[in-house]
Amino acid sequence: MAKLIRDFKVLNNTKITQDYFILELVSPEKLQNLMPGQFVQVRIDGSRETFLRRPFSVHDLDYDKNSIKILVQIAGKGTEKMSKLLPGEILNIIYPLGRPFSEPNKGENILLVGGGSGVAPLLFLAKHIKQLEINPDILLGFKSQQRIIETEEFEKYGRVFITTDDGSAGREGLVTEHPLLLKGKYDRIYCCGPEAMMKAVVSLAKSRNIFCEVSLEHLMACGIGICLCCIVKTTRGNICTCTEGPVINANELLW
Amino acid sequence: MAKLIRDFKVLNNTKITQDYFILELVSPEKLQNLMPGQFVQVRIDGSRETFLRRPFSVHDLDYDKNSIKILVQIAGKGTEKMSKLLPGEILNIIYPLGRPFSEPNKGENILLVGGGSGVAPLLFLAKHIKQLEINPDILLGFKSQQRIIETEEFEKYGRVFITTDDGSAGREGLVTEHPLLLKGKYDRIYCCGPEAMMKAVVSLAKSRNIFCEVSLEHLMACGIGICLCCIVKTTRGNICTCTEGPVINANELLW
Amino acid sequence: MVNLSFKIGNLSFKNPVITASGTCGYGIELEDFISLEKLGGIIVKGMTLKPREGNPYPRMVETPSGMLNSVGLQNNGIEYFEKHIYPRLTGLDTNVMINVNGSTIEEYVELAERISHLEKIPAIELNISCPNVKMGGMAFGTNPVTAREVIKSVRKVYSRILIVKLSPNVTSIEEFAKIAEDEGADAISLVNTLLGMAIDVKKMKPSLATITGGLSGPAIKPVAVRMVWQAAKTVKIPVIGIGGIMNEIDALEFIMAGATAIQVGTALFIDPSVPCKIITGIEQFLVERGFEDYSLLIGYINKNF
Amino acid sequence: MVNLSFKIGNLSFKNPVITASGTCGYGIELEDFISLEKLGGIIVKGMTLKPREGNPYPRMVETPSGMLNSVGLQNNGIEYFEKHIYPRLTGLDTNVMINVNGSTIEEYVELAERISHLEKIPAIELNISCPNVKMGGMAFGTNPVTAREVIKSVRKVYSRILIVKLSPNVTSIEEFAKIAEDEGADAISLVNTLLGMAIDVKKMKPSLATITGGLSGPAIKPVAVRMVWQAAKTVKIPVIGIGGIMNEIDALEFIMAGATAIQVGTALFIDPSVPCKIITGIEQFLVERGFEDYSLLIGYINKNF
Ligand SMILES: Cc1cc2nc3c(=O)[nH]c(=O)nc-3n(C[C@H](O)[C@H](O)[C@H](O)COP(=O)(O)OP(=O)(O)OC[C@H]3O[C@@H](n4cnc5c(N)ncnc54)[C@H](O)[C@@H]3O)c2cc1C
Ligand SMILES: Cc1cc2nc3c(=O)[nH]c(=O)nc-3n(C[C@H](O)[C@H](O)[C@H](O)COP(=O)(O)OP(=O)(O)OC[C@H]3O[C@@H](n4cnc5c(N)ncnc54)[C@H](O)[C@@H]3O)c2cc1C
Ligand SMILES: Cc1cc2nc3c(=O)[nH]c(=O)nc-3n(C[C@H](O)[C@H](O)[C@H](O)COP(=O)(O)O)c2cc1C
Ligand SMILES: Cc1cc2nc3c(=O)[nH]c(=O)nc-3n(C[C@H](O)[C@H](O)[C@H](O)COP(=O)(O)O)c2cc1C
Ligand code: FES
Ligand code: FES
Repeated sequence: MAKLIRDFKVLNNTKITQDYFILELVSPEKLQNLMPGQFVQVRIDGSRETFLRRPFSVHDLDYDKNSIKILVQIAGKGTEKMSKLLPGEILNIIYPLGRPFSEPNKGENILLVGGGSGVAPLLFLAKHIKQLEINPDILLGFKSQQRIIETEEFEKYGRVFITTDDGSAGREGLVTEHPLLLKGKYDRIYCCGPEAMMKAVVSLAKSRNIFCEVSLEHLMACGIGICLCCIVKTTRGNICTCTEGPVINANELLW
Repeated sequence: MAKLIRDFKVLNNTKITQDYFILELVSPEKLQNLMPGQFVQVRIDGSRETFLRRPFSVHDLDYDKNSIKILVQIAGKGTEKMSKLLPGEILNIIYPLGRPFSEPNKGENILLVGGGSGVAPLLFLAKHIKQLEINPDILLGFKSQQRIIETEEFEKYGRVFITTDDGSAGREGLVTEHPLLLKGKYDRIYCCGPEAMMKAVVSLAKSRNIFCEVSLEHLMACGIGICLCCIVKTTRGNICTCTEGPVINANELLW
Repeated sequence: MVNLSFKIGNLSFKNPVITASGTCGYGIELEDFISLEKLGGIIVKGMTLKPREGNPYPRMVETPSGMLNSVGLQNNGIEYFEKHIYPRLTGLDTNVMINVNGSTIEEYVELAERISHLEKIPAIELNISCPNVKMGGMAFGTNPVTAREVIKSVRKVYSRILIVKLSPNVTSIEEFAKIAEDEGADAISLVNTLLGMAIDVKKMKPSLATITGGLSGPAIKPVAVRMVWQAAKTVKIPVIGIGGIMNEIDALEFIMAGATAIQVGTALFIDPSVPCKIITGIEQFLVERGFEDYSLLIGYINKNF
Repeated sequence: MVNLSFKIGNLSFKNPVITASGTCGYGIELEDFISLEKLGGIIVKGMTLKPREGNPYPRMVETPSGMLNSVGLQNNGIEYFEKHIYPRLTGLDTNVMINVNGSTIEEYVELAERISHLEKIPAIELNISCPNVKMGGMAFGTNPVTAREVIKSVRKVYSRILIVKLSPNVTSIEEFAKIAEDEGADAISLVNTLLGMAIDVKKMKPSLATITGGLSGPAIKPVAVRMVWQAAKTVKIPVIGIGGIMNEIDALEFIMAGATAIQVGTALFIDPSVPCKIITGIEQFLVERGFEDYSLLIGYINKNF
């Protein structure tokens, strides 16, 4: 799929918690095909603190409206600015980028595991899996009840299980302590979240011999394979997470 | 007068021509006293192209509303951004800065000469002079009829004479070819505009032995006398136009 | 139509806009965004004899109007290039050049020699200025003795167009420009990145795994323009200007300072289509100002002040 | 309460935040915005024996995340300072220091000697790094022989605190740091501005009357942090970090790299009250992270990696 640079228009900017918002962005033309796990590179103009583009996973999309949604956590200067975008404003985007999650086979048991802004790519993935007539289990970890995001959306596509660090909602503890992960019978686990969480999930999956893919959020300068800054060490050597990821098979990682 | 750094609020942003707009800015507290010829240093946040503040003359003010007006010509990146400011937005300002025009004496004949964005400080000056019960003559030069700005405002305070380069309004030619300047009997001339124009006015005033002050628009980094970048060579040596100007007596200039 | 073409030695370039090494991959990666044949040239990523893994992650951090990188010449080596990449580039109607690196003089020489057999590679850029490798690179390029030695040795085995890429991390850029000219370089290109560093204060540790890295982007432009100006006044061979070029105005700044051509680096990360915009922009400027040949602008400020 | 005080030799500073020479006038100009006594110190603008007119206008141009200046040490000379400024500063409870400049070694020495008689000036900063003067300045500071000579000569006549301000326009900052230490400097400060240049493309001429100027501001921070890190690993005397510090995070970056104190320069043009914000910000960081003394952070990344 050819990569495009396009001026998308902000359709709406929805605050969901103190830290998170969702931008719906409309393509100036027919939206290119996008797969779950792929991302876009957003240009945040005009600041010395946001010189480079910023990568965001596709959270959802609508081919009829030619729009994509990105779920953004306010992490610094760039995301702070994006949080203030108004409907009608322009956001320049390069897309589609990266390799998507691999397709599950019909009839497989699927578990999605997410935490923090890592839930972003999983909604699109859950929706996609549902279209394959699979009801995935979705395990989401948050700090506390106030930090819970998007679970209602996820419920459309599968059974949702929650953990919170403080037990204020769902099960107390980390996702990696959840029985689903420890004992659940799954053919595939797809995971995105903080690196520590992904490492724990990968090690569990490996030990239980379950196919597992994680989506890495490595620092990126270009997003299109020309800077070699976003590498991760794998069994195949250093690979660029922007072109050969962000989705990587657990068995390839040297974690 | 102590210099202050304050967050002013945009009250309104009025486009007057393709290139010019007027910002009315409200002080968060009682507005400090300001005199005609003084200026403010505006901080345009968040861009690598607009790292330093930008200086603008006070165009008008209202002590009741605690507001000032600046008349801005779109000259580059910073002014371009300022042109997009919306009511309610914040603009950080350092003020009051610089030395004002000297006070005329009662009963004197006064001529104001302006061109381009140089008309900005002259409106406040005209208003001030009118309060001294003097009706100044006001000679304003523009490129063409379409470029004429603010003359109706000026008419409140004195007799307005216009020149345009192409003769599409007022008298054809440069202000420095106008009979008012060549033959008019004045005790004082106050001038602000493009450097070439000011040089011509200064040389006329000197040859006719008329008291004359010009307001210089030199490049400034700080605006408060700490960088020594804004100098002009005078009979007193190099002086900072931000602290000992921007208004300079014609006799001091080595033009 | 205005003329944008120029020559280094006997090698013609259709215009003065070249993509910089390490910022355009093998060129192929840009094909979605621009037609490579529109470019004056492409300098593919820093190459070594043997494959190199480069430095550990993290390798980049954003800085005010710029970025630091510590990629460290990750590449698959010359053999991989010959087999898999070269065949895809040979049909291109533009100058594909290779950025040549080594840890020892022998490695530089061996690689240059080998490349001299690749018919469709008309030029190499000798990188004696990489700040991200322990051996070779900047260590060669900031010492006049070793700089001279490596250029001399490569010149002996490489008879096509030799461009020497200089490091800005030196007291006198003139000295190194002169050495390159003396040793028979056909052109010099500058600047490579400035050695810099950043600390993640919140995490209280260096932002890069290697602690220091190379600074690129608009932040370094004033230093790069100055060095190009100094170098161009010192040598008679063409100077290729590099450093923070984001648009045609920046490109023209280098040209007016004395650059015969320019390279676009970090800007590609933000807008991979920018080289074509720069070409069009230069063209427009020439038309507006009534210049028929961009070469009239080379070193313009020296001629007129 | 956390401790922010430190010493250079026997001279105490209440905190590590100092205003940089040439960017804070005589200090007095900042009084509307901050109480000078809150500062660790003030380094008044570059001084010479005789009054200097400096360079012609234009003297500055904005660049990406920075600016170029070519002020060229405009100042009224030591006599004016003694008569008109010194009396206004003597009552201040902070360290007022003078940035010392000369076109010849004799001038440096004579000025330093004369300042040694000003009781309330406890330290001088020897500027061998000004890029904007034809004689002296950077010419001294980028040549190891003359650098050594001028420091040695001044040290002989000046027994109070001697800070040597280094130029970043050198191949090896370590070399110059070592020279300063060897010749008895009590501290070094770095960096002065990077030599840079800009062209006004629309006007097709140099932006500065002197063509080249000194680059300052956030753009140079990564280079400055790297040099401070290198210098601090090389010498035992305190290092004062300078270059693009806009806020407390930037200040802490220098401190973690090895700076004992920092100077705020160009940031003052944008926010003259920023030094006090930096002091408060450092304090808050220490409290949040549970450090009782900021000196625990000096060179933190070296201790922990
Ligand atoms: C493939 C990919 C997909 C991503 N998807 C999402 C998503 O859907 N939603 C979301 O909220 N976040 C996502 N991220 C992370 C997001 O890109 C960063 O949070 C964002 O770039 C921070 O920008 P900032 O200017 O606000 O932060 P900065 O002020 O630049 O830095 C704040 C923090 O963010 C980290 N960061 C900065 N730049 C990047 C970068 N280019 N890549 C990764 N981390 C960075 C920094 O290390 C720092 O810790 C994704 C990252 C990648 C690589
Ligand atoms: C005391 C003083 C009062 C002024 N009053 C007014 C006013 O009332 N209305 C008005 O429209 N303009 C005024 N100016 C000029 C105004 O400051 C500049 O037009 C403005 O700074 C340009 O900013 P920019 O970012 O849009 O332009 P840039 O993109 O930075 O540059 C565009 C052009 O503006 C010039 N310029 C840039 N910065 C400055 C600066 N700091 N000072 C002067 N010129 C600069 C540049 O040389 C260039 O030619 C005044 C200038 C001074 C010194
Ligand atoms: C990520 C990255 C990798 C680079 N790799 C190389 C390289 O392999 N060889 C080389 O000579 N220069 C390399 N450079 C330097 C660039 O070619 C260029 O000289 C420098 O970045 C300055 O130009 P810019 O500011 O336009 O990027 C690299 C720069 C970056 C940012
Ligand atoms: C306008 C200006 C004038 C300066 N004058 C001097 C000077 O007289 N002596 C000196 O040692 N450094 C001088 N400097 C350098 C600063 O003290 C400082 O080293 C440099 O600007 C880098 O710090 P910054 O990025 O915080 O400004 C000057 C800098 C500027 C911007
Ligand atoms: S981000 Fe540049 S190669 Fe991946
Ligand atoms: S603008 Fe800095 S001294 Fe006038």
